[in-house]
Amino acid sequence: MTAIDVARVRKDFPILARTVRDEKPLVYLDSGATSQRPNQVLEAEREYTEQHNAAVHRGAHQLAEEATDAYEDARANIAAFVGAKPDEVVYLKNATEGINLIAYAMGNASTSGPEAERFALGPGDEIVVTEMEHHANLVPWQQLCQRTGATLRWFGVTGEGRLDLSNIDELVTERTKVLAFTHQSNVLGTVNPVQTLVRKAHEVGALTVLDACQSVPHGVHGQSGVDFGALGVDFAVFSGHKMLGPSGVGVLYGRSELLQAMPPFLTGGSMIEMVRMAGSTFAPPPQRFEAGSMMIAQAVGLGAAVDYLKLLGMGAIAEHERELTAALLRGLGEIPGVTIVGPETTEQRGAVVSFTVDGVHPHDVGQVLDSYGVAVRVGHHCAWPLHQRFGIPATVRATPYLYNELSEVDTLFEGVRAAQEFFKV
Amino acid sequence: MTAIDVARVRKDFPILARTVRDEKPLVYLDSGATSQRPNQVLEAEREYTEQHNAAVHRGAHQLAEEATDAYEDARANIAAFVGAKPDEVVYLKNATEGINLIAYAMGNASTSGPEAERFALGPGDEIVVTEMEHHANLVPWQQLCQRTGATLRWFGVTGEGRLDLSNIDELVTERTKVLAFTHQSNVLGTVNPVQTLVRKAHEVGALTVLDACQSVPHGVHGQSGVDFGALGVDFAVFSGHKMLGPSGVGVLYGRSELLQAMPPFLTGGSMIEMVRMAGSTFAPPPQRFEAGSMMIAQAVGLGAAVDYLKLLGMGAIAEHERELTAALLRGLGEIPGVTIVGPETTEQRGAVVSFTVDGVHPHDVGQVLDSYGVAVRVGHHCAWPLHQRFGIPATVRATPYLYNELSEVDTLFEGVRAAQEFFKV
Amino acid sequence: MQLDSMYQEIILDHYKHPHARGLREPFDGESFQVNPTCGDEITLRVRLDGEQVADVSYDGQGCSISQAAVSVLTDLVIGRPAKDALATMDAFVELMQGRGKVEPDEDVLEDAIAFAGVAKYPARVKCALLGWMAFKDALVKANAVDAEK
Amino acid sequence: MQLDSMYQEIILDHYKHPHARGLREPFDGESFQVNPTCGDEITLRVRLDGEQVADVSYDGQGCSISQAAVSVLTDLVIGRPAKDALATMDAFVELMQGRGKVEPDEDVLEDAIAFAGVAKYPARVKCALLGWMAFKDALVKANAVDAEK
Ligand SMILES: Cc1ncc(COP(=O)(O)O)c(C=O)c1O
Ligand SMILES: Cc1ncc(COP(=O)(O)O)c(C=O)c1O
Repeated sequence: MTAIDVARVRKDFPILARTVRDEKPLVYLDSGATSQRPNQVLEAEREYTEQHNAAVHRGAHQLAEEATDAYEDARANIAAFVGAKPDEVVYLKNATEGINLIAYAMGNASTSGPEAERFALGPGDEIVVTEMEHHANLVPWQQLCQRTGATLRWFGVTGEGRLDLSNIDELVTERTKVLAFTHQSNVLGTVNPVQTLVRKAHEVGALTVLDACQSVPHGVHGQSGVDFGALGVDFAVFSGHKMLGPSGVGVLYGRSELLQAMPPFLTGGSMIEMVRMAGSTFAPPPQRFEAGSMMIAQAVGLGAAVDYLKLLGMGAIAEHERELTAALLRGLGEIPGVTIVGPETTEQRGAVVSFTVDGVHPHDVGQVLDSYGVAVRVGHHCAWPLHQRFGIPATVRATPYLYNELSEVDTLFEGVRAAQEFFKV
Repeated sequence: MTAIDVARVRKDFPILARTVRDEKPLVYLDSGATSQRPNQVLEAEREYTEQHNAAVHRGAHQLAEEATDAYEDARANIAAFVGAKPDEVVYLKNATEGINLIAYAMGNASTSGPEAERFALGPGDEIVVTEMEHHANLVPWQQLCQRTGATLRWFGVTGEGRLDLSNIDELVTERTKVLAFTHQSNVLGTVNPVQTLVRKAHEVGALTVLDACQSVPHGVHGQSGVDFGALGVDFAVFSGHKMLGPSGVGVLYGRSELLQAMPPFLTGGSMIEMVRMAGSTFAPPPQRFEAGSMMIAQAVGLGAAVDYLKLLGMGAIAEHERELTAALLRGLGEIPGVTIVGPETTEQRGAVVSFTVDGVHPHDVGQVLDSYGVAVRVGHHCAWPLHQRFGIPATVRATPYLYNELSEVDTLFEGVRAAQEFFKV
Repeated sequence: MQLDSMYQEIILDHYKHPHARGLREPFDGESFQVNPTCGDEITLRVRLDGEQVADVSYDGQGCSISQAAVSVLTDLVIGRPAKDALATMDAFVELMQGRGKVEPDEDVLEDAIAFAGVAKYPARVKCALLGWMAFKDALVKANAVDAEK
Repeated sequence: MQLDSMYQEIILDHYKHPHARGLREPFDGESFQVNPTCGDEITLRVRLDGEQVADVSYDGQGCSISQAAVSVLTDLVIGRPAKDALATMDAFVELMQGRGKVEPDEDVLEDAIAFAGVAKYPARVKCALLGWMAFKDALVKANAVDAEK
């Protein structure tokens, strides 16, 4: 049996007691888009706001001290959770901002003095991504290429939904400045071979950027949680709202030595060392990358989310998700006309199951599921090129999480069958 | 008497019932840094999170619909509050991001095709700011100049703390591409002559950027609230956390026609029109400027904050603040050795009162005040060049808001006198 | 059951048996539209005969709502003056954005009144409007109407 | 009263009557440090005599804590081997970052134990350390110690 007491866990999430559409119990299978938040997270935010709220790193009064402590304690907690040092963790509004931060900082490097030059790029330089990236880890690099004249290249995806590494030696070369890839695909569920890619990147002196949005919240089966230090990546990003935390907070991880040398991105208050009308100098990281008043309550909430995840245990969460994934793959596989897009076993694969139903458009499947109380996502899930690779405009995506019961996936199956009946296929 | 029932208002703010340092009642006079939040805002966030939380503009299920409605209804509400149309309002993490957005989008304009060219700038072009700007409205422009070769120029400040407009015709010329200035100084309290500056900018074809962080939350005395449409500015920014809203949410206002033409800044999910590996096109505003999962709960909270402000009435708030400011100016003026930095009357001036105490460093004044339960800010308040202009490293700053009692400023005076005694000056 | 209020028989009929489908030549204006959230797309062509919409032809992929809507569109506009077609579009847009609170006028909208139920599902409104957006844009490209109107 | 725990008499004495203040020549290393939150700044010079810190001279502006701390610093390091001075600095940094929970060693820190109360106010810790940061940096510039140490 699963190591998680799901019935008890569900009591912590008020929204899961809700009904939708004609009093149907909510079956929330859209945690890959955004997770729900437990009372513990809401309480931490509220307690902060009602008792300690103040500007951080600025005031000398008691509230300011308390607020600063809450903000920095959360940082230390989050950092430890992902195998990082506190000053390697930068708060962001979301993971998307983190990729943009790296891309813009690299763009700024060419006008930021000699120390920053190692980040600069221009014509002849290459950035390598993959065909399975979320738009967040693709469009910022396209734009950086457009601004600098560098060239974008990418790994293809196999029919099974794995990264096609066959041409890795042609793709990742001395010209490669950045290798950016997702830890786990938000459509296929595929877990990518981080070690292989990091080794290759470091061979050619390229920086690695890991999109950890779909791995940090879930852990990776067989490992307990994601450890950036151990993975050896240079940068990584993830979002709080996908891991039980509040909306409006994300994290950039960067190896100390790199953050030290990297020019700033957003500029303004709190990230400076000295400001004169004629020019400014900047604070050390992580402050250098945190311009303006930050999402303090949300950072505190994310710290509480990390506590919650740690209490359940990332190993137990990954195992629970593996069971749910296995049930999804099995159950959907048994419905004639359903095609799973992505690996069909739980091997190196997380709890993201996308599929199509012959003769019924994903939007219509989603609508029928909605009428059964089942919340899934339909569309290209911000991975449009990947869908093009498979020659389809859209998929239906079920993404269970630690609070989902095995019985809930049965409701999904029921809904899919009902859609087939309704549309007479 | 004041039009605000302060005793009743205070009941809505749990933190104001707190004590600090040896059971002293909290006297919170640091709202210029960040305001406190009423229960109504906390409740709105909580209700959203416990009942409707989902990804917006993406899902087809009921929660996603409800979340999208909550998010967009808040936008419409906030827009109306500042005299804007909903699609002229872009959500941000803070005001600082908003200035950076404009600066980076202008930087991107030179590689974004013909429609964007009007925003592009380079050597020979000029950006004009003022010496009283917050770092948020200064450093991003310094950096844009560094990246593009444009030149930064600035208005000086008079001894009384007003903008020195004597050389406006030399400063704002055909070379000026942007005129960026604060509506109300966060140190001096000075309210700047928006009309004069906007007229001049438009004469020469420059874009105007208004830093409204210290005006939108308070209104401007004699006017009811801030109306960007009526002011005729091209862009404006403000932050939720300074106007009773949650941390982690801010707003960029941009005239429709400009946002339509402006290239994107942050890129990723939800801001695209079409994505291919080879390149992408972008959604219309405001979506074009909202990349990734946004701070939904905080946007909803900000909507509730706007409701709260509207209920009290911006006219009443401005009048209450004027009384508090008058009391501060009078009371501090009566203490020998205290020098007010900024205008000494409430004429064209808001509720920000900064001062120095002869012989006692602002940090030490702040510490003594803290021991009286009085929370003020000490330092340069992210307006370092302004402090240099006055030849001082730092000031003590008291910033009352709608929940402050007149009696609270007396505690401040008591604390200032105690500091003088303690340091024997 | 709620589903039936969205998926009226008329909609399912048009979806299964779309009218006027396929891209035809000659044409005066063509538009390609895409729904950025779900990837649905449509290419739609308009052929004019003076003020009249002589033909509307289209191809694309999409859900039942978007496919049925464009099929109904062809019924409503082919053989009608462009000006009238746009007036019909206005009525349809009003219905779709009405959150289920706008009473449709069957004289104007004919089969399209079946979409009244869709208006209650904001996420699907874009689907129903995709073809109409393409139609209007194609008219603009054919110089039959002003972009601003 | 709480204030007294931060502002010990010793601190106020050093603040009112700072030791070794002023910038003197010659010197082997100079450092300029600034506290970005409050704008306080210090310029500090070190003159060496072999391994010994022969003189420390300084100028700047700052609050009572930062001014008193650098005054105490000069008492603690002038005439001592640079190595010992840095060991004293380590003890002082440990005390200041200890949140009031580190027991100061009077034999090492002498007058500087008066700052134990400041350690309870995290916002003021930077003030107390500003002079020491400048001292260490000046030693580095004078090539007396490694930057990494
Ligand atoms: C005048 C002014 N501009 C800009 C800002 C920056 O706002 P934020 O820190 O919320 O980005 C502030 C507040 O810190 C301010 O007072
Ligand atoms: C793999 C992946 N990368 C990036 C993102 C973007 O995260 P956010 O929208 O929180 O910035 C997401 C989620 O939307 C994702 O699943």
